[in-house]
Amino acid sequence: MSKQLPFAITLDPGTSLANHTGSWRTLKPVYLDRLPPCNNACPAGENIQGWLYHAEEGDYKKAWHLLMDDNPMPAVMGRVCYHPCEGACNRAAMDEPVAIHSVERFLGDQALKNGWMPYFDKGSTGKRVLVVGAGPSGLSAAYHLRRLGHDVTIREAGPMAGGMMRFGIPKYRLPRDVLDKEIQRIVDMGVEMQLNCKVDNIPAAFESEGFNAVFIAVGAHLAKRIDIPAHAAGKILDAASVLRDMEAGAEPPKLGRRVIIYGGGNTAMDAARTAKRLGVDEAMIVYRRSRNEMPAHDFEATEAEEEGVLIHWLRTIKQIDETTFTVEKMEIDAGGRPQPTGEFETLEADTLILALGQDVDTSFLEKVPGVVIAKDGVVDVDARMMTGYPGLFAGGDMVPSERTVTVAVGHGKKAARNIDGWLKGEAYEKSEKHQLAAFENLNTWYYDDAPASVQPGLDIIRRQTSFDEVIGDLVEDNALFEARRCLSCGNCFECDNCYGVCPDNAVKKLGPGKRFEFIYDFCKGCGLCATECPCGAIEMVAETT
Amino acid sequence: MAAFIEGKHAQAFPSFGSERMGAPVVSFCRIDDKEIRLREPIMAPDALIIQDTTLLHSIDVFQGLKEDGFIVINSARSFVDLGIADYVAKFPPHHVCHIGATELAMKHVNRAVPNAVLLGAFAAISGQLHMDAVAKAIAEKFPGSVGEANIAAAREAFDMAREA
Amino acid sequence: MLIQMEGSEAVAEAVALCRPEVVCAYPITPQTHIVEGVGALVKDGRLENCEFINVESEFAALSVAIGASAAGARTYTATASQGLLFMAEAVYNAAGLGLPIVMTIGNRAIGAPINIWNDHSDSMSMRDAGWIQLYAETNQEALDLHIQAFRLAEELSCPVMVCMDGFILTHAYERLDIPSQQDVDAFLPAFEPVQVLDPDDPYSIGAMVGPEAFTEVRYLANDTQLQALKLIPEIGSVFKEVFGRESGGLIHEYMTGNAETIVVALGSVNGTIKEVIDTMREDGAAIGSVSICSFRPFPLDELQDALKDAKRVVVIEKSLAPGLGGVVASNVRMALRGINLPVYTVIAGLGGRTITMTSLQEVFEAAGEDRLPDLQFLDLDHNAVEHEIVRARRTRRSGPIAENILRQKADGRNP
Amino acid sequence: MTDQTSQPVKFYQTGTHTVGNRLLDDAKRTVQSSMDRSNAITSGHRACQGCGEALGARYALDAAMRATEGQLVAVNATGCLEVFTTPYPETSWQLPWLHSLFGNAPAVATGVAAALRVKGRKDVKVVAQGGDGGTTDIGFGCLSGMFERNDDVLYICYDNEAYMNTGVQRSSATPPAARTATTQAIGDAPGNVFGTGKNLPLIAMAHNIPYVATASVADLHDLEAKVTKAMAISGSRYIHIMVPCPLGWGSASDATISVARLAVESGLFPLFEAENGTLTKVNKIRRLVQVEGYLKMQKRFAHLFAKDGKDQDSIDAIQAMANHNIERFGLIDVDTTS
Repeated sequence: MSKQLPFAITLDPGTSLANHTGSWRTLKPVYLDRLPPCNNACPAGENIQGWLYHAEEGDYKKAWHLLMDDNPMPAVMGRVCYHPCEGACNRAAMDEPVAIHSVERFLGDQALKNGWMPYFDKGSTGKRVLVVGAGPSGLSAAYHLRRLGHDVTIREAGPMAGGMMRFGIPKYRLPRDVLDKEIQRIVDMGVEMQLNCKVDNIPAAFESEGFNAVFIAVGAHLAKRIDIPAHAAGKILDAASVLRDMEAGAEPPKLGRRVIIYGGGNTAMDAARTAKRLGVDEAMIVYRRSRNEMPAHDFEATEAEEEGVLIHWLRTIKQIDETTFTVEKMEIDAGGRPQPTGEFETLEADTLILALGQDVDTSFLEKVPGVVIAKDGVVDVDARMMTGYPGLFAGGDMVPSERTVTVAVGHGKKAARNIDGWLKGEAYEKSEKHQLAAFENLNTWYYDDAPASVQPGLDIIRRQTSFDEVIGDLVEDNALFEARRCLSCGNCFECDNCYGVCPDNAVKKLGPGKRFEFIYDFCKGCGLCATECPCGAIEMVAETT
Repeated sequence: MAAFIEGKHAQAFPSFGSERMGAPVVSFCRIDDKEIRLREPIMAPDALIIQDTTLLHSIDVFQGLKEDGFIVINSARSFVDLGIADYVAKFPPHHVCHIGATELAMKHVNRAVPNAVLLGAFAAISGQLHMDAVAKAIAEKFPGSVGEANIAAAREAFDMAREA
Repeated sequence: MLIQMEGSEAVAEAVALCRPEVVCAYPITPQTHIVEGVGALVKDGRLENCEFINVESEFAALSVAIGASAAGARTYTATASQGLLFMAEAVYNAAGLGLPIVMTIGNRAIGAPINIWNDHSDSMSMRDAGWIQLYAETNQEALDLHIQAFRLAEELSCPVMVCMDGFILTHAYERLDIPSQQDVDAFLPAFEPVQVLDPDDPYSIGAMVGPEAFTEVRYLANDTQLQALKLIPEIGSVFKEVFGRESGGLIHEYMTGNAETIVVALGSVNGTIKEVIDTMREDGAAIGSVSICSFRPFPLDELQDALKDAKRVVVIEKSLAPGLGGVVASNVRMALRGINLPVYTVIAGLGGRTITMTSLQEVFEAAGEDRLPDLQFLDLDHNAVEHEIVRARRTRRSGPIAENILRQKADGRNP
Repeated sequence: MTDQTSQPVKFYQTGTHTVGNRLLDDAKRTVQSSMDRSNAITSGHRACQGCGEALGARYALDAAMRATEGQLVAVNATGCLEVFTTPYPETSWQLPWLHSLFGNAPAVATGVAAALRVKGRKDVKVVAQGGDGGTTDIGFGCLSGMFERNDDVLYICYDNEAYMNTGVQRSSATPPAARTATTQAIGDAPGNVFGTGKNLPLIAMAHNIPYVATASVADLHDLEAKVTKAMAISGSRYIHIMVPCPLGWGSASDATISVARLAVESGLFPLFEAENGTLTKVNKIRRLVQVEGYLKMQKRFAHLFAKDGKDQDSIDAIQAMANHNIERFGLIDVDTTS
């Protein structure tokens, strides 16, 4: 107090800081990170909200590196993943989900364009791991194991790496140069890739070759067959082979003028669209259920139809006579199963392509002690993804799970972490999941309404007649726009709302990237910060008395 | 002010009121050679200046006036016409005068402001003030042409009153 | 410089010589000529560097003054009567905040009945607001007190009211000595506020003070007044050094040596009282008078010294504390605590009632013979009040007293 | 790497609704988001939990401090803001601050401004502030005088629609049907009367002063923009800020901003600007809501939703007030394509 100032009526500035109003509080705000629904839904365990956060700032490199912590092939993933993340996205309740896959693809392409390499320690732990199969799961496992410092060898029975990414997914969905580059980047990290190298003897890999662990991910390549009465069958092919021949065959398969594809999964869609591109006049899909029940993603059916594929819903093929196919109309019963109606019609086609699913070839595991084959032909693994044979891990399509590239990549990561733990003689402890950030946790007032940016599509004619990529690139502006549509559910994105709305100035701003902290000396516990937090990253908890 | 200019003490004050323009008012003035401490209104004046003859018949304007006092009345009419010839006769002859001050003011100043004119007449009959002091006071109070016109009017009144 | 001038105008000149920086004006008779005068001086450029603000009420006038003073400006305003009451809240506030505002009161009665003429009811109502109250006996003193008031206010960080009788002084033309700017500048240093609103040194003025410190704040307000008791005579003597005349101080004594009867009064009535005393002294009466210049702080000791040897005290005062009697008289009795002297209260001059030498002489003579009641109303029309008292007792709906008395008095004149 | 300052992409994640936006250029962020905001009212003040006035006053004064580079003096009417910030021996103010009386803040501010002018401190600006009681009722005369003289003061009214400091009594800013301590929710016409109202911003406009605006704690960007604009103008300026009072309104302490938002989004509290007496800008309603949602958040209107029957007439009458505002100020674009 300046001595000459009038007593009591005149006070020095800011002296109320001596009055700690925090004692008024019965509820206390705490910052927390909730699990964003996209992250929760990602089979590869990506921290989507996390990398979008960096992408929002235009720091694509940082975003890509964070993405690479979980997924070694963003450019591929952005193209082929069926993005369950977007199905879970809270933004859907406001307008449309964030087009996460587009941004992921953009980031992946940026990395390829600029030659970014993931961070990893080039040193070695001295442990050697054999990865059997160069599909998404195997490549993912190899990548993660290499980052963990282990020496990795991949043995692939086929002539090219990529597995189903190459042999099951058409070029128009995944250009091969993109695939090749992302695989090459893994190889460039020091992973040894041995092609045309089939592994028959697992125990020998441990015992005679000295591998410390083995991860098998050979996929499911045996096409399922079905018996159809045929007087004189025409040409019958399986979809997996057709798609494989597109890659590895000497020339494209000959399909004739009219083709029926039998099945309702994504492979059926791929086969039909491939057939269309190969020049058939008519590509027809016959599927025994309706659109609602089909396993294919809706957009695949939509794009197929846009390209001229004719889909016969609720039909089963009852008989084949040369080029005449007798089909029976079906209807869906109360239990959701197709039931015959006794009504028939006929279709004309030169070729039938079966797209009824694939089985795993487990023959090479039959003599490995402890390995158990489940009744649907897949390999049993424990929570660590280890088979009954110590040190032998398995993943991808050959273990029980959904068969997608993303799931496979996730298996690779999970297996790699568990293998690492196993090699170190300690169990890998998965960090506990945060509570889910639900839509109700958000204060959506603060977000602007904006539609999903639509990826520029190639025009429909080009799509039909070439294998150019169907979905165009996002230009940077669009990618940024899309990234910024992210609500950052459950995770502070430093919007300063808590800092701003506190009537008691009881929030300390720590600076860019450092978030905030509460000054509990002054916080009266009104809860404004929590209510006005757009993303639900503040929770009010009762004070203990 | 004229008295002040002559080095005397003077005290002038109105009979205070919330009067509007044109309403009858009374003002007082004391002139002395020493400081004037007294603050009571003047109840027994030595001199009386009547600005408006209509008051002659509504109130006793002459109340308290000393027997050898002075009277100046703003009127061109004679004391007889005014009906106060008998009363005025009681005073020494040179102590009373009537003068058409408003008319004089109209002539010189072109406004019905008889005050300066009456002051000129008062100076003439009372001998209390010199006309030069009156003129100087008027000039100070009303600088410029207004003052000059008033001074001319007062001088004419002074001359008229002295001759009367 | 000697000049014949109206009191209000002279005060305006004096205020202007003090170089006020903010002056707020709101019209109320009889102070209006003062702010008109200051306004004209600002307008014609004679008073430079001054903001003259026409406000919408007395409450606003003093409020503007509060803001201006708190921001470090030498600030002046003037008011009277109802205006003072309308700003009452701000009057206390200015003192509470320790803001050295100088305000002229052109003393006037308070209604109802509405009355624009002089008495001291207005300033007396604010006697305990924490302001210093100085009462001018003459226009010369009024003029001088304003110059002293700024110095006093600013030295003590306490507002000062200079009270001058409405009309009697404000509207009287008299010979006055207007000091030179040079002398006033020499006497009155530049305003150095103890607290000022300044972004470079920001503090909060006007905090809420609870029971834990309010008594102390009030004690200090009283202490300021006690300091003023010392400072007022000091400033008066410095003033005499610079300007060569006695003005201000706590009290003025007149013929009190060997006086048996001493008359005490505030303001311009002291002039008439002195004339009466001269007359009575000529007749051999042992009478003198004391004019109180500083009513707040009240000069208890000085007054006691002046009065203690008399046989009686007559307080002539222009304010009434209904139910008690005299305001000034009560304070005078306080000065005489422990001394057994009769103090007669004579209420005089209410609402502009003429105080004549004759009436004063009558009461002084009666006092000299100790024939005065404790409380007397000078020149009271006993018939009128008694008539009204009787009538009011008789009739429930007796109507407004003021109008009744006027009617009754008119009837009395023209029966 | 792109240059963030020059890229044209809109900020759809948060728009400009949040306090801060790390993606925005520093100069375009709110004052409140900055680490070096002045905190004109600092911590330790004794406002209730969730006090809208504490928030609104800091918003406004921090913005004014930024606009004047700290060369600011504040004058405060008696009221909650004054009481909770300056109980001896502590003050929360960090700028020169003066409190005189309940009804004289505009006049005191006039005096401060006059003193600063005469002292040659043209760089120092004056803000006067008061609650709705101090502004629309007891201080109204002084305020009108200040306007009429066009004194160089920004007057800010923090309107919480009643005398909260003294225990929630009705003021001329109290809305119809609202329960206060002096308009009890009893009898045939519970709560405040349906009077003709007293719209001080419009009254201020009638003085033709250079700048009049309304603002809300629910829209910080708008509030700061208005204060900043006001500080760049000389003469009398008036900003009327709605600041919900959890105590007086019976709203949850964490609902201060959301209830203020509903007042705006329902049309009950239109946000606009006027210059020299002419309406120049109106904030369009972003997501129109009915008044019922707003009323329901507040216990002062609870009697309108009593168990034994809803007072639909009163609700309709209040809705009509909102509709009138919407029409009068054009709060909704006829063509709402976005």
